[in-house]
Amino acid sequence: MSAFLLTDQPIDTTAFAHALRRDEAGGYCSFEGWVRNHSDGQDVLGLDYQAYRPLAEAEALAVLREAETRFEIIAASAIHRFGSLAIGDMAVWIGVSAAHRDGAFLACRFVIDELKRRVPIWKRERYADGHSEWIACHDTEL
Amino acid sequence: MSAFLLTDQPIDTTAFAHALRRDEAGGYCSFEGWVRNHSDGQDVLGLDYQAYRPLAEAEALAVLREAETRFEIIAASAIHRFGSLAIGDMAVWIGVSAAHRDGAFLACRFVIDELKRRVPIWKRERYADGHSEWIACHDTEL
Amino acid sequence: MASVTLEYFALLRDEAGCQSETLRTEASDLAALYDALAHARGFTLPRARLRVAVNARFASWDQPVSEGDHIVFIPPVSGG
Amino acid sequence: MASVTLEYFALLRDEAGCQSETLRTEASDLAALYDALAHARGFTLPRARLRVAVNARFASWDQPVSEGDHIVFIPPVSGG
Repeated sequence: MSAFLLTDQPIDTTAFAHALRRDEAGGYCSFEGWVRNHSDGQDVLGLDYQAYRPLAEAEALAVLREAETRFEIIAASAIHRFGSLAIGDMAVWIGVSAAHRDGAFLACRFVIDELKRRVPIWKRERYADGHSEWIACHDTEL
Repeated sequence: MSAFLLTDQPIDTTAFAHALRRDEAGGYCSFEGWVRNHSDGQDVLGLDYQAYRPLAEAEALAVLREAETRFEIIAASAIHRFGSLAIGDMAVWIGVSAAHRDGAFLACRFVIDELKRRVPIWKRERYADGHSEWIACHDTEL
Repeated sequence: MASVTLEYFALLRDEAGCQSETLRTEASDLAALYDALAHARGFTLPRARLRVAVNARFASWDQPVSEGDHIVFIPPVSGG
Repeated sequence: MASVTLEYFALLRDEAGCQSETLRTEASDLAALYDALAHARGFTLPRARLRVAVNARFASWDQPVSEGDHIVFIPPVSGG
Protein backbone atom coordinates (compact mmCIF):
# COMPACT_ATOMS: atom_id res chain seq x y z
CA MET A 1 0.00 0.00 0.00
CA SER A 2 1.96 2.94 -1.33
CA ALA A 3 1.09 6.58 -0.86
CA PHE A 4 2.36 9.79 -2.42
CA LEU A 5 1.80 13.36 -1.30
CA LEU A 6 2.65 16.54 -3.19
CA THR A 7 2.46 19.50 -0.84
CA ASP A 8 3.40 23.16 -0.54
CA GLN A 9 3.69 22.82 3.24
CA PRO A 10 6.80 21.78 5.22
CA ILE A 11 7.08 17.99 4.98
CA ASP A 12 5.85 16.12 8.03
CA THR A 13 6.75 12.45 7.65
CA THR A 14 5.07 11.24 10.85
CA ALA A 15 1.84 9.82 9.47
CA PHE A 16 3.37 8.43 6.28
CA ALA A 17 6.26 6.77 8.13
CA HIS A 18 3.88 5.33 10.71
CA ALA A 19 1.76 3.77 7.96
CA LEU A 20 4.80 1.76 6.79
CA ARG A 21 5.06 -0.09 10.12
CA ARG A 22 4.06 -3.75 10.09
CA ASP A 23 4.72 -6.55 12.57
CA GLU A 24 6.45 -8.47 9.78
CA ALA A 25 8.79 -5.58 8.90
CA GLY A 26 12.39 -5.91 10.10
CA GLY A 27 13.99 -3.08 8.15
CA TYR A 28 13.15 0.47 7.15
CA CYS A 29 15.19 2.66 4.82
CA SER A 30 14.41 6.29 4.19
CA PHE A 31 15.88 9.08 2.10
CA GLU A 32 15.45 12.81 2.51
CA GLY A 33 16.50 15.45 0.01
CA TRP A 34 17.44 18.76 1.64
CA VAL A 35 18.05 22.14 0.05
CA ARG A 36 21.80 22.62 0.17
CA ASN A 37 23.71 25.88 0.01
CA HIS A 38 25.79 25.10 -3.06
CA SER A 39 25.44 23.61 -6.51
CA ASP A 40 28.20 23.10 -9.05
CA GLY A 41 30.41 25.56 -7.22
CA GLN A 42 27.78 28.29 -6.98
CA ASP A 43 26.33 29.59 -3.71
CA VAL A 44 22.62 28.79 -3.54
CA LEU A 45 20.09 30.82 -1.52
CA GLY A 46 17.08 28.60 -2.07
CA LEU A 47 15.02 26.54 -4.52
CA ASP A 48 11.65 26.99 -6.21
CA TYR A 49 9.78 23.84 -7.24
CA GLN A 50 6.94 23.62 -9.72
CA ALA A 51 4.94 20.45 -10.32
CA TYR A 52 2.39 19.37 -12.88
CA ARG A 53 0.21 17.94 -10.17
CA PRO A 54 -2.08 15.33 -11.80
CA LEU A 55 0.72 13.73 -13.80
CA ALA A 56 3.27 14.03 -10.98
CA GLU A 57 0.92 12.22 -8.62
CA ALA A 58 0.12 9.48 -11.14
CA GLU A 59 3.77 8.99 -12.12
CA ALA A 60 5.06 8.97 -8.54
CA LEU A 61 2.48 6.35 -7.58
CA ALA A 62 3.54 4.30 -10.62
CA VAL A 63 7.16 4.47 -9.41
CA LEU A 64 6.15 3.33 -5.91
CA ARG A 65 4.09 0.44 -7.29
CA GLU A 66 7.00 -0.59 -9.53
CA ALA A 67 9.25 -0.62 -6.46
CA GLU A 68 6.79 -2.90 -4.67
CA THR A 69 6.79 -5.28 -7.64
CA ARG A 70 10.54 -5.31 -8.28
CA PHE A 71 11.88 -5.58 -4.74
CA GLU A 72 11.09 -7.66 -1.67
CA ILE A 73 9.45 -4.91 0.31
CA ILE A 74 6.31 -4.40 2.32
CA ALA A 75 5.45 -0.82 1.40
CA ALA A 76 7.01 2.35 -0.07
CA SER A 77 5.76 5.91 0.24
CA ALA A 78 6.99 9.36 -0.75
CA ILE A 79 6.32 13.05 -0.17
CA HIS A 80 7.50 15.87 -2.43
CA ARG A 81 7.24 19.54 -1.65
CA PHE A 82 6.73 22.37 -4.13
CA GLY A 83 6.86 26.15 -3.90
CA SER A 84 9.68 28.20 -2.47
CA LEU A 85 12.19 26.42 -0.19
CA ALA A 86 15.06 27.73 1.93
CA ILE A 87 18.43 26.16 2.76
CA GLY A 88 17.92 23.09 4.97
CA ASP A 89 14.28 22.57 4.00
CA MET A 90 13.23 19.04 3.12
CA ALA A 91 12.27 18.84 -0.56
CA VAL A 92 11.55 15.12 -0.76
CA TRP A 93 11.08 12.13 1.55
CA ILE A 94 10.97 8.44 0.70
CA GLY A 95 10.32 5.62 3.13
CA VAL A 96 10.41 1.86 2.54
CA SER A 97 9.68 -0.99 4.95
CA ALA A 98 10.69 -4.60 4.28
CA ALA A 99 11.25 -7.90 6.02
CA HIS A 100 14.99 -7.65 5.30
CA ARG A 101 17.27 -4.68 4.73
CA ASP A 102 18.36 -5.56 1.20
CA GLY A 103 14.94 -4.85 -0.27
CA ALA A 104 14.50 -1.69 1.79
CA PHE A 105 17.80 -0.15 0.58
CA LEU A 106 17.39 -1.15 -3.07
CA ALA A 107 13.79 0.02 -3.32
CA CYS A 108 14.49 3.34 -1.58
CA ARG A 109 17.32 4.06 -3.99
CA PHE A 110 15.18 3.01 -6.97
CA VAL A 111 12.33 5.34 -5.94
CA ILE A 112 14.48 8.47 -5.57
CA ASP A 113 16.30 7.73 -8.84
CA GLU A 114 13.06 7.19 -10.77
CA LEU A 115 11.34 10.18 -9.15
CA LYS A 116 14.16 12.39 -10.33
CA ARG A 117 14.10 10.84 -13.79
CA ARG A 118 10.39 10.60 -14.57
CA VAL A 119 8.14 12.70 -12.35
CA PRO A 120 7.15 16.14 -13.77
CA ILE A 121 8.59 18.33 -11.03
CA TRP A 122 11.04 21.13 -11.76
CA LYS A 123 13.58 22.91 -9.63
CA ARG A 124 14.89 26.44 -10.04
CA GLU A 125 18.03 27.39 -8.13
CA ARG A 126 18.32 30.92 -6.76
CA TYR A 127 21.96 31.99 -6.57
CA ALA A 128 23.77 34.41 -4.31
CA ASP A 129 24.77 36.51 -7.33
CA GLY A 130 21.09 37.28 -8.00
CA HIS A 131 20.33 35.13 -11.02
CA SER A 132 18.30 31.94 -11.01
CA GLU A 133 18.07 28.94 -13.29
CA TRP A 134 15.81 25.99 -14.03
CA ILE A 135 17.80 22.80 -13.57
CA ALA A 136 17.60 19.95 -16.04
CA CYS A 137 17.90 16.50 -14.52
CA HIS A 138 21.04 15.57 -16.43
CA ASP A 139 22.74 18.79 -15.35
CA THR A 140 22.33 18.12 -11.66
CA GLU A 141 22.79 15.48 -9.05
CA LEU A 142 21.13 15.75 -5.69
CA MET B 1 31.49 14.26 13.53
CA SER B 2 30.09 10.80 14.23
CA ALA B 3 28.22 9.77 17.35
CA PHE B 4 27.12 6.41 18.71
CA LEU B 5 24.69 5.69 21.53
CA LEU B 6 24.04 2.34 23.20
CA THR B 7 20.87 2.57 25.26
CA ASP B 8 18.34 0.44 27.10
CA GLN B 9 15.63 3.06 26.49
CA PRO B 10 13.33 3.32 23.44
CA ILE B 11 15.36 4.92 20.64
CA ASP B 12 14.66 8.61 20.10
CA THR B 13 16.44 9.72 16.95
CA THR B 14 15.51 13.40 17.18
CA ALA B 15 18.70 14.87 18.59
CA PHE B 16 21.05 12.57 16.67
CA ALA B 17 19.27 13.16 13.36
CA HIS B 18 19.23 16.90 13.98
CA ALA B 19 22.99 16.91 14.55
CA LEU B 20 23.51 15.53 11.02
CA ARG B 21 21.95 18.61 9.43
CA ARG B 22 24.32 20.96 7.64
CA ASP B 23 23.69 23.72 5.13
CA GLU B 24 25.94 21.91 2.67
CA ALA B 25 24.00 18.60 3.00
CA GLY B 26 21.68 17.72 0.12
CA GLY B 27 20.88 14.11 0.98
CA TYR B 28 20.13 12.08 4.09
CA CYS B 29 19.77 8.29 4.21
CA SER B 30 18.66 6.44 7.30
CA PHE B 31 18.08 2.84 8.26
CA GLU B 32 16.03 1.46 11.13
CA GLY B 33 16.00 -2.15 12.28
CA TRP B 34 12.68 -3.17 13.82
CA VAL B 35 11.81 -6.30 15.78
CA ARG B 36 9.76 -8.41 13.40
CA ASN B 37 7.32 -11.15 14.27
CA HIS B 38 9.02 -13.95 12.36
CA SER B 39 12.46 -15.41 11.75
CA ASP B 40 13.29 -18.33 9.51
CA GLY B 41 9.70 -19.48 9.52
CA GLN B 42 9.31 -19.31 13.31
CA ASP B 43 6.91 -16.96 15.11
CA VAL B 44 8.89 -14.52 17.23
CA LEU B 45 7.50 -12.82 20.36
CA GLY B 46 10.44 -10.50 21.03
CA LEU B 47 14.20 -10.07 21.20
CA ASP B 48 16.74 -9.71 24.01
CA TYR B 49 19.96 -7.85 23.23
CA GLN B 50 23.17 -7.96 25.25
CA ALA B 51 26.15 -5.72 24.53
CA TYR B 52 29.73 -5.60 25.74
CA ARG B 53 29.48 -1.88 26.21
CA PRO B 54 33.05 -0.48 26.13
CA LEU B 55 34.07 -2.53 23.10
CA ALA B 56 30.71 -2.09 21.34
CA GLU B 57 31.01 1.68 21.69
CA ALA B 58 34.61 1.76 20.46
CA GLU B 59 33.93 -0.58 17.55
CA ALA B 60 30.75 1.22 16.45
CA LEU B 61 32.60 4.54 16.46
CA ALA B 62 35.38 2.93 14.42
CA VAL B 63 32.78 1.78 11.87
CA LEU B 64 31.28 5.29 11.66
CA ARG B 65 34.71 6.87 11.20
CA GLU B 66 35.55 4.34 8.49
CA ALA B 67 32.32 5.29 6.72
CA GLU B 68 33.32 8.94 6.85
CA THR B 69 36.71 8.10 5.34
CA ARG B 70 35.50 5.71 2.63
CA PHE B 71 32.48 7.60 1.34
CA GLU B 72 31.70 11.18 0.33
CA ILE B 73 29.58 12.01 3.33
CA ILE B 74 29.28 14.78 5.87
CA ALA B 75 28.46 12.77 9.00
CA ALA B 76 27.18 9.36 10.11
CA SER B 77 25.67 8.42 13.46
CA ALA B 78 24.02 5.37 14.99
CA ILE B 79 22.00 4.27 18.01
CA HIS B 80 21.63 0.67 19.19
CA ARG B 81 19.26 -0.51 21.86
CA PHE B 82 19.84 -3.36 24.28
CA GLY B 83 17.66 -5.19 26.80
CA SER B 84 14.27 -6.72 26.11
CA LEU B 85 12.41 -5.57 22.97
CA ALA B 86 8.89 -6.26 21.72
CA ILE B 87 7.57 -6.64 18.16
CA GLY B 88 7.78 -3.31 16.31
CA ASP B 89 10.42 -1.83 18.63
CA MET B 90 13.37 -0.11 16.98
CA ALA B 91 16.58 -2.03 17.70
CA VAL B 92 18.99 0.09 15.68
CA TRP B 93 19.05 3.42 13.84
CA ILE B 94 21.66 4.75 11.42
CA GLY B 95 21.65 8.19 9.83
CA VAL B 96 24.00 9.63 7.21
CA SER B 97 24.07 13.10 5.66
CA ALA B 98 25.98 13.93 2.49
CA ALA B 99 26.18 16.51 -0.27
CA HIS B 100 24.87 13.93 -2.77
CA ARG B 101 22.70 10.86 -2.36
CA ASP B 102 25.23 8.30 -3.60
CA GLY B 103 27.46 8.70 -0.58
CA ALA B 104 24.53 8.75 1.83
CA PHE B 105 23.11 5.44 0.57
CA LEU B 106 26.47 3.65 0.33
CA ALA B 107 27.66 4.77 3.75
CA CYS B 108 24.36 3.92 5.46
CA ARG B 109 24.45 0.41 4.02
CA PHE B 110 28.13 0.03 4.96
CA VAL B 111 27.45 1.04 8.57
CA ILE B 112 24.59 -1.41 9.16
CA ASP B 113 26.51 -4.24 7.49
CA GLU B 114 29.66 -3.59 9.53
CA LEU B 115 27.72 -3.09 12.78
CA LYS B 116 26.16 -6.51 12.31
CA ARG B 117 29.50 -8.06 11.43
CA ARG B 118 31.86 -6.54 14.00
CA VAL B 119 30.19 -4.89 16.96
CA PRO B 120 29.89 -7.07 20.10
CA ILE B 121 26.12 -7.05 20.48
CA TRP B 122 24.08 -10.24 20.67
CA LYS B 123 20.46 -11.00 19.97
CA ARG B 124 18.31 -13.75 21.48
CA GLU B 125 15.03 -14.56 19.78
CA ARG B 126 12.06 -15.55 21.95
CA TYR B 127 9.74 -17.86 20.03
CA ALA B 128 6.01 -18.46 20.29
CA ASP B 129 6.65 -22.11 21.18
CA GLY B 130 8.40 -21.05 24.38
CA HIS B 131 12.06 -21.64 23.58
CA SER B 132 14.63 -18.96 22.84
CA GLU B 133 17.96 -18.92 21.07
CA TRP B 134 21.05 -16.73 20.69
CA ILE B 135 21.47 -15.87 17.02
CA ALA B 136 24.84 -16.03 15.31
CA CYS B 137 25.40 -13.44 12.63
CA HIS B 138 25.84 -15.92 9.82
CA ASP B 139 22.61 -17.69 10.74
CA THR B 140 20.48 -14.62 10.42
CA GLU B 141 19.75 -11.72 8.16
CA LEU B 142 17.87 -8.71 9.45
CA MET C 1 -9.18 23.53 -36.29
CA ALA C 2 -9.13 22.46 -32.66
CA SER C 3 -9.39 24.53 -29.53
CA VAL C 4 -6.81 23.39 -26.96
CA THR C 5 -5.49 24.53 -23.60
CA LEU C 6 -1.75 24.73 -23.02
CA GLU C 7 -0.33 24.71 -19.49
CA TYR C 8 3.30 25.70 -19.03
CA PHE C 9 5.89 24.82 -16.42
CA ALA C 10 9.44 25.84 -15.53
CA LEU C 11 11.46 27.42 -18.35
CA LEU C 12 8.52 27.16 -20.78
CA ARG C 13 6.33 29.14 -18.36
CA ASP C 14 8.96 31.86 -18.12
CA GLU C 15 9.37 31.99 -21.88
CA ALA C 16 5.62 31.88 -22.59
CA GLY C 17 5.05 34.61 -20.02
CA CYS C 18 1.88 32.88 -18.81
CA GLN C 19 0.81 29.78 -16.88
CA SER C 20 -1.70 28.67 -19.47
CA GLU C 21 -3.44 29.76 -22.61
CA THR C 22 -6.29 28.51 -24.77
CA LEU C 23 -5.91 28.77 -28.51
CA ARG C 24 -7.18 27.38 -31.80
CA THR C 25 -4.68 25.43 -33.85
CA GLU C 26 -4.50 23.76 -37.24
CA ALA C 27 -1.49 21.65 -36.20
CA SER C 28 -1.92 18.06 -37.33
CA ASP C 29 -0.12 16.55 -34.35
CA LEU C 30 1.55 17.51 -31.06
CA ALA C 31 4.97 17.84 -32.72
CA ALA C 32 3.66 20.36 -35.21
CA LEU C 33 1.88 22.23 -32.42
CA TYR C 34 5.10 22.55 -30.40
CA ASP C 35 7.11 23.62 -33.41
CA ALA C 36 4.56 26.34 -34.25
CA LEU C 37 4.44 27.55 -30.64
CA ALA C 38 8.22 27.45 -30.25
CA HIS C 39 8.43 29.78 -33.24
CA ALA C 40 5.63 32.08 -32.03
CA ARG C 41 6.65 32.23 -28.35
CA GLY C 42 10.40 31.89 -28.72
CA PHE C 43 10.74 28.64 -26.78
CA THR C 44 14.44 27.74 -26.64
CA LEU C 45 14.18 24.05 -25.70
CA PRO C 46 14.51 21.75 -28.71
CA ARG C 47 11.60 19.32 -28.96
CA ALA C 48 14.02 16.39 -28.61
CA ARG C 49 14.57 17.36 -24.97
CA LEU C 50 10.86 17.50 -24.12
CA ARG C 51 8.10 15.04 -23.48
CA VAL C 52 4.45 15.85 -23.97
CA ALA C 53 1.32 15.02 -21.96
CA VAL C 54 -2.31 15.23 -23.05
CA ASN C 55 -5.08 15.27 -20.46
CA ALA C 56 -2.61 14.34 -17.71
CA ARG C 57 -1.09 11.34 -19.51
CA PHE C 58 2.17 11.07 -21.38
CA ALA C 59 1.52 11.05 -25.13
CA SER C 60 3.60 10.54 -28.27
CA TRP C 61 4.53 13.45 -30.48
CA ASP C 62 2.64 12.04 -33.46
CA GLN C 63 -0.66 11.99 -31.60
CA PRO C 64 -3.25 14.17 -33.40
CA VAL C 65 -4.48 17.30 -31.67
CA SER C 66 -8.11 16.89 -30.58
CA GLU C 67 -10.74 19.44 -29.67
CA GLY C 68 -10.58 20.33 -25.97
CA ASP C 69 -7.18 18.72 -25.30
CA HIS C 70 -5.26 19.90 -22.23
CA ILE C 71 -1.66 19.81 -23.38
CA VAL C 72 1.55 20.12 -21.36
CA PHE C 73 5.02 20.16 -22.87
CA ILE C 74 7.33 18.62 -20.27
CA PRO C 75 10.82 20.13 -19.98
CA PRO C 76 13.58 17.91 -18.55
CA VAL C 77 12.42 17.18 -15.00
CA SER C 78 14.53 17.94 -11.93
CA GLY C 79 12.57 16.92 -8.85
CA GLY C 80 14.14 15.38 -5.77
CA MET D 1 49.81 -17.68 37.98
CA ALA D 2 47.72 -14.66 37.05
CA SER D 3 44.48 -13.42 38.53
CA VAL D 4 42.04 -12.43 35.76
CA THR D 5 38.41 -11.42 35.47
CA LEU D 6 36.19 -13.06 32.87
CA GLU D 7 33.00 -11.40 31.69
CA TYR D 8 30.51 -13.47 29.73
CA PHE D 9 27.89 -12.59 27.13
CA ALA D 10 25.12 -14.36 25.24
CA LEU D 11 25.44 -18.14 25.01
CA LEU D 12 28.66 -18.14 27.06
CA ARG D 13 26.87 -16.32 29.90
CA ASP D 14 24.09 -18.90 29.86
CA GLU D 15 26.58 -21.78 29.82
CA ALA D 16 28.84 -20.23 32.49
CA GLY D 17 25.83 -19.55 34.69
CA CYS D 18 27.29 -16.18 35.71
CA GLN D 19 27.96 -12.74 34.25
CA SER D 20 31.55 -12.65 35.40
CA GLU D 21 34.06 -14.43 37.55
CA THR D 22 37.56 -13.78 38.83
CA LEU D 23 39.97 -16.68 38.89
CA ARG D 24 43.65 -17.56 39.01
CA THR D 25 45.04 -19.30 35.96
CA GLU D 26 48.28 -20.88 34.82
CA ALA D 27 47.27 -20.70 31.16
CA SER D 28 50.15 -19.42 29.03
CA ASP D 29 47.93 -17.56 26.57
CA LEU D 30 44.30 -16.68 25.86
CA ALA D 31 43.79 -19.76 23.71
CA ALA D 32 44.89 -22.05 26.51
CA LEU D 33 42.68 -20.16 28.95
CA TYR D 34 39.59 -20.61 26.76
CA ASP D 35 40.32 -24.28 26.21
CA ALA D 36 40.68 -24.89 29.93
CA LEU D 37 37.50 -22.96 30.71
CA ALA D 38 35.55 -24.61 27.88
CA HIS D 39 36.42 -27.95 29.48
CA ALA D 40 35.61 -26.81 33.03
CA ARG D 41 32.39 -24.89 32.24
CA GLY D 42 31.13 -26.96 29.34
CA PHE D 43 31.25 -24.19 26.74
CA THR D 44 29.94 -25.55 23.44
CA LEU D 45 31.30 -22.92 21.05
CA PRO D 46 34.51 -24.01 19.33
CA ARG D 47 37.28 -21.45 19.77
CA ALA D 48 37.46 -20.97 15.99
CA ARG D 49 34.04 -19.26 16.09
CA LEU D 50 35.04 -16.81 18.85
CA ARG D 51 37.10 -13.67 19.11
CA VAL D 52 38.69 -12.49 22.32
CA ALA D 53 39.07 -9.07 23.91
CA VAL D 54 41.40 -8.00 26.71
CA ASN D 55 40.74 -4.78 28.61
CA ALA D 56 38.10 -3.74 26.07
CA ARG D 57 40.29 -4.26 23.00
CA PHE D 58 40.31 -7.11 20.54
CA ALA D 59 43.34 -9.35 21.16
CA SER D 60 44.96 -12.31 19.46
CA TRP D 61 44.63 -15.80 20.90
CA ASP D 62 48.38 -16.15 21.41
CA GLN D 63 48.55 -13.09 23.67
CA PRO D 64 49.91 -14.08 27.13
CA VAL D 65 47.57 -13.84 30.10
CA SER D 66 48.63 -10.97 32.37
CA GLU D 67 47.85 -10.23 35.98
CA GLY D 68 44.63 -8.22 36.30
CA ASP D 69 43.43 -8.75 32.72
CA HIS D 70 39.72 -8.25 32.03
CA ILE D 71 38.96 -10.88 29.41
CA VAL D 72 35.88 -11.35 27.24
CA PHE D 73 35.39 -14.21 24.82
CA ILE D 74 33.25 -12.86 21.98
CA PRO D 75 30.69 -15.26 20.50
CA PRO D 76 29.54 -14.59 16.92
CA VAL D 77 27.86 -11.20 17.10
CA SER D 78 24.29 -10.58 15.96
CA GLY D 79 23.45 -6.94 16.52
CA GLY D 80 21.30 -4.85 14.22
